Amino acid sequence: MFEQILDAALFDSATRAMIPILLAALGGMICERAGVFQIALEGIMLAGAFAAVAGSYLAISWTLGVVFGIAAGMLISLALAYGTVTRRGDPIVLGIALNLLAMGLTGFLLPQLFDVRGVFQHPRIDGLDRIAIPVLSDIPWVGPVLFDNTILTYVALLLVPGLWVLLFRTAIGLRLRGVGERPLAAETLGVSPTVYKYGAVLASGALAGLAGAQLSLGNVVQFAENMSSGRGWVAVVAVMLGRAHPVGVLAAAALFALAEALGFRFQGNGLPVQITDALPFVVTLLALIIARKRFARLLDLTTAA
Amino acid sequence: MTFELELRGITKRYPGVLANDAVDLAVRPAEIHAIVGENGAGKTTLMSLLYGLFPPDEGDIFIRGERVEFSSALDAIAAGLGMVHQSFKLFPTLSVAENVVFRQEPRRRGLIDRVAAVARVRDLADRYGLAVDPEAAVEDLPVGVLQRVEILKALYRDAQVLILDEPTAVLTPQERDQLFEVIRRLRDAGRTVIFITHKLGEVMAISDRVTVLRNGRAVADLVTAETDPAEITLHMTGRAVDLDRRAPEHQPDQAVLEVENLTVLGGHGRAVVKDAGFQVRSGEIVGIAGVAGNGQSELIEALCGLTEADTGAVMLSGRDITTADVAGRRAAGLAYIPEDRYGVGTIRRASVSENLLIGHHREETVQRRGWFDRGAVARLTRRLVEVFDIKTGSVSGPVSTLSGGNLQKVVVAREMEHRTPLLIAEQPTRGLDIGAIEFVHSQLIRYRDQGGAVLMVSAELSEILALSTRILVMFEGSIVATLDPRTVDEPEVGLYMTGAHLEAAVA
Amino acid sequence: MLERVLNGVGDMSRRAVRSPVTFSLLFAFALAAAIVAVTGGDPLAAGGEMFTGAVTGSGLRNTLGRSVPIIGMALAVSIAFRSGIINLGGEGQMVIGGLAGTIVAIYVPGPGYVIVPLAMLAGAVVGAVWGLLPAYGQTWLRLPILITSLLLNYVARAITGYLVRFQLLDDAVTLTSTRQVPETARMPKMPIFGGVSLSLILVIVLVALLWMVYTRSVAGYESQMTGFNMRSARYGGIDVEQRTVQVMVVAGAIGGLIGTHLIIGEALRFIDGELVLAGFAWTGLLVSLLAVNRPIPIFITGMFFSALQIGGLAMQRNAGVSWRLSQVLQAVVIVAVACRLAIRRGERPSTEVSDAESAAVGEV
Amino acid sequence: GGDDEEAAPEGPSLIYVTPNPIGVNKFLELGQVGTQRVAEELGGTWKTFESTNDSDRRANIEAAIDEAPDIVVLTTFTLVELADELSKATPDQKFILIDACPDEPAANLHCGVFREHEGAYLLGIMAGRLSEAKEIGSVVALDIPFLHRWSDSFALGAQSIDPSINDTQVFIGGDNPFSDPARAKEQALAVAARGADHIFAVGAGSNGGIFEAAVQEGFLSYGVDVNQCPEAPGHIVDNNMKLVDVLVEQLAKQVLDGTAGPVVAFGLAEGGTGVMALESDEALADSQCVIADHPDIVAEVRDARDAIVNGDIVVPDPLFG
Ligand SMILES: Nc1ncnc2c1ncn2[C@@H]1O[C@H](COP(=O)(O)OP(=O)(O)OP(=O)(O)O)[C@@H](O)[C@H]1O
Ligand SMILES: Nc1ncnc2c1ncn2[C@@H]1O[C@H](COP(=O)(O)OP(=O)(O)OP(=O)(O)O)[C@@H](O)[C@H]1O
Ligand SMILES: [Mg+2]
Ligand SMILES: [Mg+2]
Repeated sequence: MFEQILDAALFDSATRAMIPILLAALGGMICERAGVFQIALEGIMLAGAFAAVAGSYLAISWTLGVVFGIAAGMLISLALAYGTVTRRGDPIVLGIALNLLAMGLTGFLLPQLFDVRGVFQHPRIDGLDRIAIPVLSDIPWVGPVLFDNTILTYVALLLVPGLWVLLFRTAIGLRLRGVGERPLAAETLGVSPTVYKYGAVLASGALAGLAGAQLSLGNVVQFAENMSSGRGWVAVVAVMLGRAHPVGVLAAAALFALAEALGFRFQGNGLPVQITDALPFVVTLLALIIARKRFARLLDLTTAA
Repeated sequence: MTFELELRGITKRYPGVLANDAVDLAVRPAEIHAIVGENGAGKTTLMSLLYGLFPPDEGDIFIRGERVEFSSALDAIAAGLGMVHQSFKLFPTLSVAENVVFRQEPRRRGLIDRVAAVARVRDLADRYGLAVDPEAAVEDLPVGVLQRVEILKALYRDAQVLILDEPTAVLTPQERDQLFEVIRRLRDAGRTVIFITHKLGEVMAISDRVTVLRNGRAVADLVTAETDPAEITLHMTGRAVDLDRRAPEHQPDQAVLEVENLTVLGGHGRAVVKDAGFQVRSGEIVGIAGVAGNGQSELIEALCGLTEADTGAVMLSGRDITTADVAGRRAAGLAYIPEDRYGVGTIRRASVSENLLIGHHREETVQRRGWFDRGAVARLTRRLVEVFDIKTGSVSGPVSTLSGGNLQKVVVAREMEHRTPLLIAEQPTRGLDIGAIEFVHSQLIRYRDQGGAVLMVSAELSEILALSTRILVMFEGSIVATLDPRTVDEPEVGLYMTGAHLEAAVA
Repeated sequence: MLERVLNGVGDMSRRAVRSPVTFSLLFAFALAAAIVAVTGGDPLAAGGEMFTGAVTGSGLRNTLGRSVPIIGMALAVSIAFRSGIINLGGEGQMVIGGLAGTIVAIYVPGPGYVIVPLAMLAGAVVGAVWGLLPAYGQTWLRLPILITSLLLNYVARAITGYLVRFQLLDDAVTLTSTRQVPETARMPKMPIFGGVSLSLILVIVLVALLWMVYTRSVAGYESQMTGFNMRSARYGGIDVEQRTVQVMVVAGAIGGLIGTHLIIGEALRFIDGELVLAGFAWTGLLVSLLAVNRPIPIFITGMFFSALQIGGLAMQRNAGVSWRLSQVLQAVVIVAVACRLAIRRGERPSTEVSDAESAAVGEV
Repeated sequence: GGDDEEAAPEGPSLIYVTPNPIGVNKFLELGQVGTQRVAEELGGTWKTFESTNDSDRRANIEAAIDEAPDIVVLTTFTLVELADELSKATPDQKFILIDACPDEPAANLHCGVFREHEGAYLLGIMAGRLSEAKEIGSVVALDIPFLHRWSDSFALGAQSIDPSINDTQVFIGGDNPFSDPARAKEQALAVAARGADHIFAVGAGSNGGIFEAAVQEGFLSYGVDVNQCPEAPGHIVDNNMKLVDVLVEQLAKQVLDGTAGPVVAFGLAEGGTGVMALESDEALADSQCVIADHPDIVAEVRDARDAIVNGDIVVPDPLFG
């Protein structure tokens, strides 16, 4: 039974499930560090997925698709940034409303632009190719799982150390964290919280847009209504579980994705779908309980409504 | 002559308040310039305008003779100003060095050069005698050190003019003396210091000149050497105030609060209060003196039920309240004026009346079976506002618009109204002006004279000496001395506070 | 110019015109009209259909009917939000409470006047228990309710799905569904506007009750103070933990009530996954936030959103404009209100320091 | 949308009400096609009221009844309760309900149901012949009895060829089972990783993901409702087709004539369900389906169809079996 469950394809599947979540969660992490509560990831991802497919279809090029995905993500996050930073609106209200907006707009535009309902699949849509990295991809087990993937997979994985350096070793990162912790203190030193918060929210939009592009051009090559299907919410949880640390976020996303991929496998072995569906969420809850000592600060953040 | 800094006709209006009214201020190079005034006189506002935090409605600012217009603090920093705010503007989770170099980080290959940052901060600290560990996380540091970090921040930015807003409010005499040392050293190095305070003794001790604000206007510009506290007070208040009042004799009665072997563990598992034991009797004020960060706050929080004690027993009026929660302790007869009136004592987003109700809201007089008697609530708040002369537009308006002094009155009024056997007062007059201090002191004494027991924590040694029947000194979590205020003076208490008696004993 | 025109009007109407809500509505409708026009539709016709579809004939009944879950879920969420608890678990509480109520309605025999209240009670109790889990998670384990309540939604869905699939399945039908609620155990309809569920009265009673509680009770005061500043509340002798638990129990109970109503009053069968489709928990959440957690504004806003949704359907039916546009419209209204956009230019929201900020910076 | 403006007033009027957005389901789209065809053939008018959730459905059906068209066309089981209740409440309004029927339908309610399991069984025969691994599977949107008509019957057909064939069924689930191609793709890959080389895609809007998995892993797949072979030529063997449009059309005309009975069942015999292999040779050749390359299996499938039609083979209905 176990050889049927634990094989390279499982980790392959987990990696694919992880990447969109990871990309979006890294975006959420940047926002969290800048002191903006980002729960529009679900909607941004959906808009990114839609725009990526649209762009790829129009230009028959995944590059443009990815650019479109990023642009759409940034556009929505611009609304979030304006609302929360400039107008000091409630980020929770805005986030949920923008999720709704993305759902409505993509659903509205799909038939308007492509004359199809529900699902848009077309040979013109240029998907992200798998790029096998020479040598590395030949490593048994790890190679095919990690080093034979789409470009956005590599981007996501490289962003983990990249964002770590950015946050903890560069001036920008120091200022960003400062802004997130004490905006007034940063302001008195001439670091504009507005600029940094805008930057963080836009960056999260770009990343969640990329997450959408990976979903609709990488994981599959098509768009389906509401295809983000809760992955953005999972990313929100991953930011918290990973305590807004790049490595923590990676671990949280990986844990969730692995539990999901395992769930698919267990289903094949006869476990009811109702149980395997809940598996990743239960595993996340358990992880929260195990790691609970670390959440005292988080609790303060999330209960100051 | 060219002034280092000159303000002309500065006016700033808030809705309904003229915070600064055509204020002129001239500060000479390499002088220590004190600014004094009652609460709400407009000191903080004036400094904020000077520092570019917001623009004045009218008036001009000149630096070394040149007219400047600051659109942000950044411009002020670039013009050589540095400000240590009344409430510190530090990043708790960042290190001292990171706080200091923030936005002017030394870099190497695009990354922050952390070694250089630490080295520079250490260098600077050594030069001006500011003892700090550049690598410590700010959230772990006591206030006195935080202030040094703030000063380092300004110096790191090469501030020619350093503005200190009520810097001594949180310091012990020793720390204050160290600060004065630093300030003099800065002046001798050619820098200018603007120093806001409510304490005239400090004005006399450190400043070269003093400007007095009253109701938003600059009413006097004096040379310190040519004036005296009485004159300054007259300018500030328009009347004479007698501060030098000793507590009248009074005979304490039986014990109200009994604390035995109380130990409190801090976040890191270290004991922050060690084996504390003492009594407070009715009709007495027990003052706790200590350098901030030596366990006074933790002791008080444990007594009030805000944190849990690890071991020990607490009795209130003969009842064991060791395991009771806040509500239980309040019901057993305790009222508490907390040190942090913004974060704990009041609720910013609630109205004045809602704030006055905190802790009274379950009393039979204002509610019945969970439903408020709205008339009774209104009567209660109206009475408190009147008796304590709280200056507020409307009791249903937000409490956040009150000045610091009036905010403190809300807390004092509310807690005294409980008429409990025990009143715990933590830093009851911090940051208040002379008039307000006088008022709070008289209230504490009235409370005592009516047979109440008062446990008071204060960083203000003069206050402790003036009011206390007995003084407990805390050092590193332990009560190291019980002193009689009639037989000690400030320097002596200060010695105990810094643990010097221990060193003496060893030697 | 605008100023002079406005000066003629009374102060009340001037304020109404300048209010961010008015502007947000105008803005959202204008945007929607522009979208309709750009995509080749007739904005006026679409708007007309939307309006008449929401307030006439069966549309009015449906607007009133749908307002029940929207307002109900908004009230549930308002209770939590007022105390500073971000409860995103309304959906789970609704679903699992709804199934409990359904089970009682289907399997407990008895006359309607006993079974209907009993089913509602069962829904409320189980919803409350589901609300308790994240509450205890926060008070015992220090896990933020925000995350746990969200995650528990999925667990609730899985549990109900499993029960319906393997325990309660009606094998006479082709979906994963329970049996139909027997005629006697259904929520009665009132003979007004062609049959509006009795639950509307329940919701109105809840609005009145919560208004009383919020404005004049000790519990309401304590919750609000806790929501404003937890540290001060604790200092004032309020048992914040106990309040958290109570609040989540009440919020969960209302969620369970609404879930039960949706089955025994509307769908009549618990079909796996159907209860979450309409997103009432989310709509309710937005309504509550827009209404700043106050019961009477919640009632009005809830009715409005219900009308928007029902009117959106009519617009799609009769003007050929996708219902998706009504979704866009709702979202834009909320975004605009959340941004507090107002007609008066240059007006900025206050830059008051938040409690958290002042508490943390404080006067250390 | 409709075209009531230009329609001749004497033709019939029809309103088609769906329980879900049409997009996610080809089946719902076919219902609309059928409705439209009837209206246009007879010079009448038609409209579609698209619902998204439970409470929209009632609003839409009631709005349809308010307009009093000649026929209200409803689809899927989801609407069976409402159809029952509202047809009894408005005896003058005629209804068609596709895919389900209440126990005792009112006289004004006419049902049309399919025997989808028959077509799925034929697909199973193809898989039984073609599978080399002797491992097959289905990726199904939801674990609901209705969809087991597809998956269970597919397995049964394959096992009728070789009883040793092993079957795995997985369900897409999640937030959005009918429209989550990414999740469906992973599920299909998980089944393929177990060794399955023939996987039935019963995921409606999620099917695209399963076909992508087929292309990527090289297994063969099967589509539903319409000919989906062109979505992944060379990787889709055949489809379990459901001629909803034909059923709606026939039933509507009968209702208008007054000849409709309470229930019509559409299976292989009536030509209401089927697979591409049963189509004309030209249509099959153009279908881009893999089965077109296997004339021997096509012949076998056609024989099986005949056997089912004349009762030699009885395909049990997983719903009521
Ligand atoms: N942001 C503001 N909005 C409205 N009024 C304000 C604001 N800031 C200050 N004020 C008012 O302006 C006046 C001057 O306040 P300011 O803080 O400058 O006084 P201060 O001299 O620093 O007093 P303190 O001794 O209490 O620190 C006060 O009446 C105060 O209430
Ligand atoms: N949003 C506001 N609206 C009105 N007044 C405000 C506001 N924020 C602050 N103030 C007033 O501005 C002044 C400066 O605020 P700050 O927090 O420094 O208190 P403070 O008066 O200096 O306190 P203290 O007297 O304890 O030193 C206070 O008088 C305060 O009441
Ligand atoms: Mg001040
Ligand atoms: Mg002050």
